[in-house]
Amino acid sequence: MNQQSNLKIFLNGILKENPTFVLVLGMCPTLATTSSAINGMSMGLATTFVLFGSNVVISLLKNLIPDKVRIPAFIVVIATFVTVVELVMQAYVPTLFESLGIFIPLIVVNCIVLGRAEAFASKNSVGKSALDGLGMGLGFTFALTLLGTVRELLGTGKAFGFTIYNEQYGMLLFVLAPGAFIALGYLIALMNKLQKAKK
Amino acid sequence: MNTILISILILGGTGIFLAVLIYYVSEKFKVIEDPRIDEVEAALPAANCGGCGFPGCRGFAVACVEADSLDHLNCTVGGIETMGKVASILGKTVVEHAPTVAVVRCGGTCEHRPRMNEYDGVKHCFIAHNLYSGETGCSWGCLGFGDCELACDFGAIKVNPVTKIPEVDEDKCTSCGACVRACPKNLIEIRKKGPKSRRVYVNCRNKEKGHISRKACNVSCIGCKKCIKVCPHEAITIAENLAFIHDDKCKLCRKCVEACPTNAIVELNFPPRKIKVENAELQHVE
Amino acid sequence: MNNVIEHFGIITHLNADKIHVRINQQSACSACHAKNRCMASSSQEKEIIVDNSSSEKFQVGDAVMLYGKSSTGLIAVLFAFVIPFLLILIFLFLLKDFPFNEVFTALSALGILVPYYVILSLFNKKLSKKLKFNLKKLE
Amino acid sequence: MQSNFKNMVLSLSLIAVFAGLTLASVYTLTKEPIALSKQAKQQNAIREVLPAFKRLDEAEKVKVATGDSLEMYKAYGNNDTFLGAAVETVSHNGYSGDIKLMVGFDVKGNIINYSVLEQMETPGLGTKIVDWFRTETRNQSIIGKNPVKNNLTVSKDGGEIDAITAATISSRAFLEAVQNAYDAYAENSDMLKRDGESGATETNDNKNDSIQIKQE
Amino acid sequence: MSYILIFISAVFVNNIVLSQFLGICPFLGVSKKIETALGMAGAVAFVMTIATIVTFIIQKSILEPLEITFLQTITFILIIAALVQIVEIVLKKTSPSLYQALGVFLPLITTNCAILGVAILVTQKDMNLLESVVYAISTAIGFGLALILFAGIREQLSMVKLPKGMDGTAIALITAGLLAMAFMGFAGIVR
Amino acid sequence: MDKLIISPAPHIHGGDSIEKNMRGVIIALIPALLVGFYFFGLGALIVTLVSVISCVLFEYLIQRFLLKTEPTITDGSAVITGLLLAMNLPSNIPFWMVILGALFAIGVAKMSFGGLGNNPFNPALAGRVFLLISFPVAMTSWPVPSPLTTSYLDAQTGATALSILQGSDLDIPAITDLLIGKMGGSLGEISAIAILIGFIYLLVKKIISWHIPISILVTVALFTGILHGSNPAAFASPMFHLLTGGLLLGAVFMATDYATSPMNPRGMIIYGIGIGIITVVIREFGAYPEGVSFAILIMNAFTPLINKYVKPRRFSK
Amino acid sequence: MKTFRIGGIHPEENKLSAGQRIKTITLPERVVIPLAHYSGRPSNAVVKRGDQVKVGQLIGKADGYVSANVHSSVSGKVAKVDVQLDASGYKRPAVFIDVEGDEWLETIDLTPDIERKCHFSKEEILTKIQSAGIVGLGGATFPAHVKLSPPPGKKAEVLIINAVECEPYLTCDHQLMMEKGEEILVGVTILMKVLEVKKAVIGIENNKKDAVEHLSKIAQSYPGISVEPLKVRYPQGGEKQLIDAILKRQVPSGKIPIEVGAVVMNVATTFAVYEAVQKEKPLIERVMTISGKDVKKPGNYLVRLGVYLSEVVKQTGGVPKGTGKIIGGGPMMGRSLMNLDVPMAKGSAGIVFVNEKEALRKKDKNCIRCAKCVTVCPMGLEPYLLMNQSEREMWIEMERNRVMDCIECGSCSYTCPSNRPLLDYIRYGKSTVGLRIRKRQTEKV
Ligand SMILES: Cc1cc2nc3c(=O)[nH]c(=O)nc-3n(C[C@H](O)[C@H](O)[C@H](O)COP(=O)(O)O)c2cc1C
Ligand SMILES: Cc1cc2nc3c(=O)[nH]c(=O)nc-3n(C[C@H](O)[C@H](O)[C@H](O)COP(=O)(O)O)c2cc1C
Ligand SMILES: Cc1cc2nc3c(=O)[nH]c(=O)nc-3n(C[C@H](O)[C@H](O)[C@H](O)COP(=O)(O)O)c2cc1C
Ligand SMILES: Cc1cc2nc3c(=O)[nH]c(=O)nc-3n(C[C@H](O)[C@H](O)[C@H](O)CO)c2cc1C
Ligand code: SF4
Ligand code: SF4
Ligand code: SF4
Ligand code: SF4
Ligand code: FES
Repeated sequence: MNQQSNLKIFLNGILKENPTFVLVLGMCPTLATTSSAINGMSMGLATTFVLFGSNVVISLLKNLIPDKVRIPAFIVVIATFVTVVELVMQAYVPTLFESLGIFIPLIVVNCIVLGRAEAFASKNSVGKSALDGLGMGLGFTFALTLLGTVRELLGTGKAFGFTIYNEQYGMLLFVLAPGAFIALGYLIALMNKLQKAKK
Repeated sequence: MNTILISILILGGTGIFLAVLIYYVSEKFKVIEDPRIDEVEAALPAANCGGCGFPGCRGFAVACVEADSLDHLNCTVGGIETMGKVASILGKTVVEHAPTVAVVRCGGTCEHRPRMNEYDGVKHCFIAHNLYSGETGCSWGCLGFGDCELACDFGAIKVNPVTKIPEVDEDKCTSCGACVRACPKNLIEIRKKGPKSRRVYVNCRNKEKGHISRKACNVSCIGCKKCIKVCPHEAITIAENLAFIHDDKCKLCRKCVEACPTNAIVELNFPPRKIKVENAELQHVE
Repeated sequence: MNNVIEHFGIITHLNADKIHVRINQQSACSACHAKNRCMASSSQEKEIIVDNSSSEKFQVGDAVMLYGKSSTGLIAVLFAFVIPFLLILIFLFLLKDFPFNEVFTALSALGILVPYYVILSLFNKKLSKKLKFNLKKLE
Repeated sequence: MQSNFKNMVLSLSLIAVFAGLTLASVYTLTKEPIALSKQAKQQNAIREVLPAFKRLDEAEKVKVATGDSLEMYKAYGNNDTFLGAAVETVSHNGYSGDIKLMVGFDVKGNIINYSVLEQMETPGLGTKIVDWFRTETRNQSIIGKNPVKNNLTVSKDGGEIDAITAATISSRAFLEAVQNAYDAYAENSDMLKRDGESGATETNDNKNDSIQIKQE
Repeated sequence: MSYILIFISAVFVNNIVLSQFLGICPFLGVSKKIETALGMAGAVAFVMTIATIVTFIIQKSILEPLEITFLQTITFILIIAALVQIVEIVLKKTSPSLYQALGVFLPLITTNCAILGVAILVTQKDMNLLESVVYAISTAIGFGLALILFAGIREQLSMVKLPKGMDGTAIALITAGLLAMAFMGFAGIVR
Repeated sequence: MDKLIISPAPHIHGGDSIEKNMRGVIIALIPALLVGFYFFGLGALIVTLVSVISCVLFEYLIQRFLLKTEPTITDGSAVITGLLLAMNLPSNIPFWMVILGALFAIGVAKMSFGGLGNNPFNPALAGRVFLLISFPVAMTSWPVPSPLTTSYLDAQTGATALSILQGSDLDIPAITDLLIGKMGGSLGEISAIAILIGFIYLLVKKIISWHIPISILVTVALFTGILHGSNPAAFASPMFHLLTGGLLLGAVFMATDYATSPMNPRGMIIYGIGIGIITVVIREFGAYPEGVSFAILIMNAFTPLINKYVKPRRFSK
Repeated sequence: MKTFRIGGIHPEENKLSAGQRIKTITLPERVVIPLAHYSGRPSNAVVKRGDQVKVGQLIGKADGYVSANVHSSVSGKVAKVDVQLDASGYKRPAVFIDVEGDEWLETIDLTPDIERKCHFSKEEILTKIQSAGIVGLGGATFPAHVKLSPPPGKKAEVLIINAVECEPYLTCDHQLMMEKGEEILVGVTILMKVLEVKKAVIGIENNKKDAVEHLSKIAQSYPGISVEPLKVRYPQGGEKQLIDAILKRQVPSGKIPIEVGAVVMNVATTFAVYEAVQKEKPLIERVMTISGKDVKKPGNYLVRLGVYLSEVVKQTGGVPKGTGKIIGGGPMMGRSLMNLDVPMAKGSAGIVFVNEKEALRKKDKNCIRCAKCVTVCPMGLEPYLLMNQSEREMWIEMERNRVMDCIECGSCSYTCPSNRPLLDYIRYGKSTVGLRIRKRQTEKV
């Protein structure tokens, strides 16, 4: 990853290396929090914040951390940001916080966050790391929102809470656990196909 | 304020504890190994094809680090470029290995070598070979079911659906030798690529006496020795009714090509010659 | 079934009776296709010491395959993890009816691991006989 | 940076200390809003299930037959007239997880309204408890009903309430929670007390603790 | 809740992978070898138990008394990270041959997500110590069950030609979905 | 003489084919289907037709346009999936739900894996469970049997024998009714006799072996026998369990599906025992009145493991 | 009725030539006698171009113990010793002889009398069998003398005569039993003497009721010999299956029958033993079946070795119209021939003509996992799995799944409703795994 244009870094995360569809990272929150579009989007945004923040801080600190304690140091930074998100959400959007439940603290172990810290932020300048974090985060948000929308639409006939068709036609399965797997499976297959078609 | 102090103390304590722990672990669990192995491995193409004669790229990397010189080591996939990188990591020098390429030595296309029966088993060279000699009268020639194609990780060798003979894509071939091992008829040879990819070779493996092989295929080598006579560089030998051109001696003068009565010797990538038309045709086939 | 596990390794040291083989232990996610992007797929190098008893001649730098029965692996898991955690469980159930402070109970449950591992270390010789690996040179 | 002992300890502990500092500050900053929002949620629920009131008693803990301690909030209007009470109740027999409700009763023990605080029922099925039992169609509403006078069980069990279609379990659990709430209320409300001072009550009788709630 | 119910719930009804969505990465990534899956389950059970006990102690004796529960996430994750290392050291010190055999047999244990998840869930659900431990163990068994079933199906699928584009993660997810659907049949056994 | 054909031995083939086997199953399903048509009338007919047509159509469309492979609808497996899906549905279910179920069965459970033989889970059951979870209301209101009725969506609904287990006070139906099929339920599962006729046909034609169905039925009988013996008030009798719900239909036609069941007799018996136990557990202790579908799907997941560890009887040890 | 316990199929029997008396094929102008047409090392030619030979004269000498002598089947002049393409299209050494008259070696007893008494010692008999070049005529063509000398420490208890002929179409053994019953039983007594066993069982499938009756009648006067009718089931003729059917003993994996105290000999081999010992006649001819649905006169013929199959076919009515495939041997185990220009060999039990309609295989489809192949496999293997593993070159797994036990009976391919080429792939795996095992063994030594 030598000299990449800033725009490219940013777009990279959204499209070419989309964390969900292409890299298949952080599956747990992806599956767990996408029972509706709003939930998915909120989770995505929370992760984006953490990604952005930790990427910036880590790239600032990259020269101060000895190699061997790299990972724990990163974890501390990330966990800090996660806790900040946790507290802020608890204070200002308590209902949302409850519906995302345990998955907010679990952002800590989301492979994307640590993975980007390790693979990108610890090697690049602050600006680039910020862009990368933002891009990856938005890519994740995009994926989660999409998955959430699909599941909500198929499951309850709504999108972002707006009724698209009568709820009685909704396939409950898609709001439940199996539907999460299946919907994501097909989205990934679709992305595979699109990617191949492009090539 | 109290909360802040406690938090700092707790987290700071944990931090120190972790640092000490990790220090201890890294000292205790240290694995003594030449770090250059990793570097070399990173420089290799990671094809794990075995073309170098070692099990996987890692094995090759170890061998490179251990060896006194790189003279007998060559990554066929990466070629001189990769070996140069390896050499610079290790502070050794590389000898340039002449680039090689896979060559299929069978010219028995459908038109030159009619099919005499129809194979109805699994379309797999090895399986057919174990059963019998093949669909044509030549028991030495290509079966055309593409075990070589299957074996090639680089998509460099493909059976031409019309001629039913595999063709090698010189640009893709890394001369890893997988196809050589896969072919039950032993038709494929790793041969010097030659300057500008020019090569002259005997396009046949039939060791039958001339009249028999001629009957089976009209571009077979019949062991008539005419090529030996015309070769000014003594590059050709004949054993068991079959000529072989040694690529270390051949100077690509192409005299043998003209001399061969059955067109069993082919030339590749030479500019077209005006006089002999049949040969030009043959080139298309290849 | 008599299944075999294989692990690729490279010889780093050897003497008359021991061979040191370096292996690369991959994380559970290593089969995942995104492994090089994901932190969880970290790998760790380990050194395995095998008896130099085979008739084959080895050299430093040889690529070798470590063979063991997968039952060996399962036995190892049993001794290293399953038995101690059963111990903890039994211990906790025994302490259940005593009105101890929970934190104290928890600490003592962890404490029971100390004698266990001490005992385990006494059986080292026996175990090492049970948990044997063979080496085979590649090609 | 080099990984020697000093460096490692120093950098990691510094980062940790810094993290501690940040977190503690954020915590102090958000402490108030978090507490407020928690309280607001409860207050909203209470307000939803009770008529406009002037003053609310501090929570009284009441043990019911199921072994749970329910919290009851007595409400008073002008002149400290007793208006009724909101009871935070729970059932452990939901389809998945507990169902927590706030149920409001008037002086006579009639149900004024209810609000679902917490539930993990299946979306589209069990989650219908949120509105089902206050919707005035067929026999499904419990509003205005009195657990003593009305048999508040699902019709399948011989009661007079229609269960949610295909979610009988959730419905049963819901009604059980309502019944619990009523029991707690009945146990501890002077108006409804039927047979004297029996029962294990842990009434918090320190009236001074009552807090004033602003009316909208 | 009785311990048996916790067990059944965690293994079948609320299986950690199939309905709680934790530990999906190793679930999707783990090798096709069934024995390895079995070994993983054992190792995860142990680490999960220990982690739950340790975090339980931390929670009850430090975080709660000092009213700094907001440090839960950060302390738990650090503790868990350290724990895995400590287990390794102990094993290597006490029984080098065991340590070796495990190294060859098992992949590294990095189910952070599930282990942290369980530790946090246990405090959220306000379980007591024994309940927490039973829950941790049952969760690990549920994890192992899902892993082993999945390893078997994957091994079988590796023998067939899947449609293009479906292979890899896509089909793994769909299979997991169908598996999760089948497991919904256990719903309601524990109420 | 033209070119001779060369191939490895054997040079002859027994002439068995996928089509033959599938045709056999379809024939074996006819009695149960006819009973369904008789008791549930027009609704049953509509549901069956819609299900079969959409299964076949989806298979065709997916192969033709998505997978771009040669359609194999003529092999009859999609027809069976359609039939079995329909037979597991109440006859008053709206037809669009049937179409969705067929799409799930064929699209998700079968073709995603590459079609016939590759699928790890039984497609028809996957379709049915999908519908059960997605549309629990429609899937659990059963029409009462009224011979040759022409009502479809507005059929009068009642309880199935099994939902009685779950605690209403209706009378337990007579055994004779259970045998001929005069009871509420899915349109294909009601008549024990009709299903048994199909079973015998399949056995005679050697399309299936006895191992799976018999081991399921014996396990259910034993298990419920023990439960019933220990507490007759809380648990129904074995006879009742054997004859009600989809147990027979599942044991004979769905558990025996080639692709998703173990490949040797010992494995089949283990599989059958597993299905039996899970079925009873779900019926007696779970939230669902019927457990066969789930039990079969769950054991489908165990099938690869069974195949791996339970080997056929080898020639000498 | 007895039969083997695992697997098996019942293909259409099509014994069209049953009951056709054995006719003799007249000698052609030239015969080509292959020097290597049995399992074991090829024999070395002991004649050269221009030599005059008589019928029964040794022309190829066994090269070592596991090898067999080859004798001239005609009298005449050796035209050349050269290579000849065998049925698989590869060259094999052979002796080309121009036929001149039909002059037999004087030592051979050509009278039709049956010699019931055997005066020779065990060793003498073995030498005679060995020098007569007798190999198993049941298909494996393994030198008979090797099989008749059990390895040290092993003792045969029972001799089993394989008269099962479970392959469809083939009737040569059946007809031989009907015409040479007495001789065969004498052959059995000779073999019993060699093996020093008291008991011999002749196993015959019950679709040859006449043979069962015929031999049972004769057997009454031979103590220790019994005839066992067997339920018709392919591959009952496989020796492991036959032993299982008759003795209820299963030969362990990778072991030979003597391990369970049995020796299996084919009826035709037994007859050849009789002729070699009692009549001094080496193995120079055998009975073969010419059959097929479109063959006008399916029949059984006595053919000298080395006669081109094309000659045999010419004399028996020619190649039927519309033939798409010619099988040398039976349709389950035989090999398809590229042409008929191959000489008759010791193992040639028949020629079956298949018409174009039935010659081509049907297109294979996905495995539907119906387990029918598992059910029919007589060795208790899982053919579907072996095929999959072979396709993916998973040799270690294949070895673990005992691919080496496969007897290549073809029941699996025959049965598969998806027409999968199971045996094709299993053979591929078996040969590769076999190579690997051998390599390992040589490495160890
Ligand atoms: C996916 C799924 C989720 C369900 N969730 C609930 C639920 O949240 N609450 C409930 O009472 N029943 C739920 N059920 C239905 C129960 O399993 C049970 O069938 C029902 O409560 C009793 O049936 P009835 O209400 O029609 O009498 C669910 C069913 C399915 C298939
Ligand atoms: C190397 C080798 C050694 C054999 N040794 C004996 C032997 O000592 N005794 C014996 O009865 N058969 C022996 N056999 C013959 C086989 O057991 C068997 O009869 C022969 O391969 C043909 O059997 P089939 O046609 O059923 O495959 C031997 C075969 C081989 C390949
Ligand atoms: C699948 C299979 C079928 C066989 N069928 C027969 C048969 O029908 N008749 C027969 O004599 N030998 C048959 N054999 C060969 C026998 O296994 C065995 O080689 C033979 O009976 C030994 O006698 P021989 O050495 O005299 O030939 C068959 C072998 C196999 C593998
Ligand atoms: C005996 C037998 C039973 C079958 N049972 C089912 C079934 O329960 N569900 C189904 O979708 N297809 C069934 N089929 C059809 C077919 O095997 C099925 O669609 C495959 O699972 C698709 O791969 C059956 C076929 C046979 C021969
Ligand atoms: S053509 Fe042959 S030598 Fe060349 S890359 Fe392919 S397999 Fe290797
Ligand atoms: S070159 Fe060899 S491997 Fe390739 S198709 Fe021809 S015979 Fe097969
Ligand atoms: S050919 Fe081999 S695998 Fe197939 S049935 Fe016969 S013994 Fe079994
Ligand atoms: S018989 Fe054919 S379709 Fe059936 S399991 Fe065997 S290989 Fe598969
Ligand atoms: S294991 Fe849960 S996100 Fe990776």
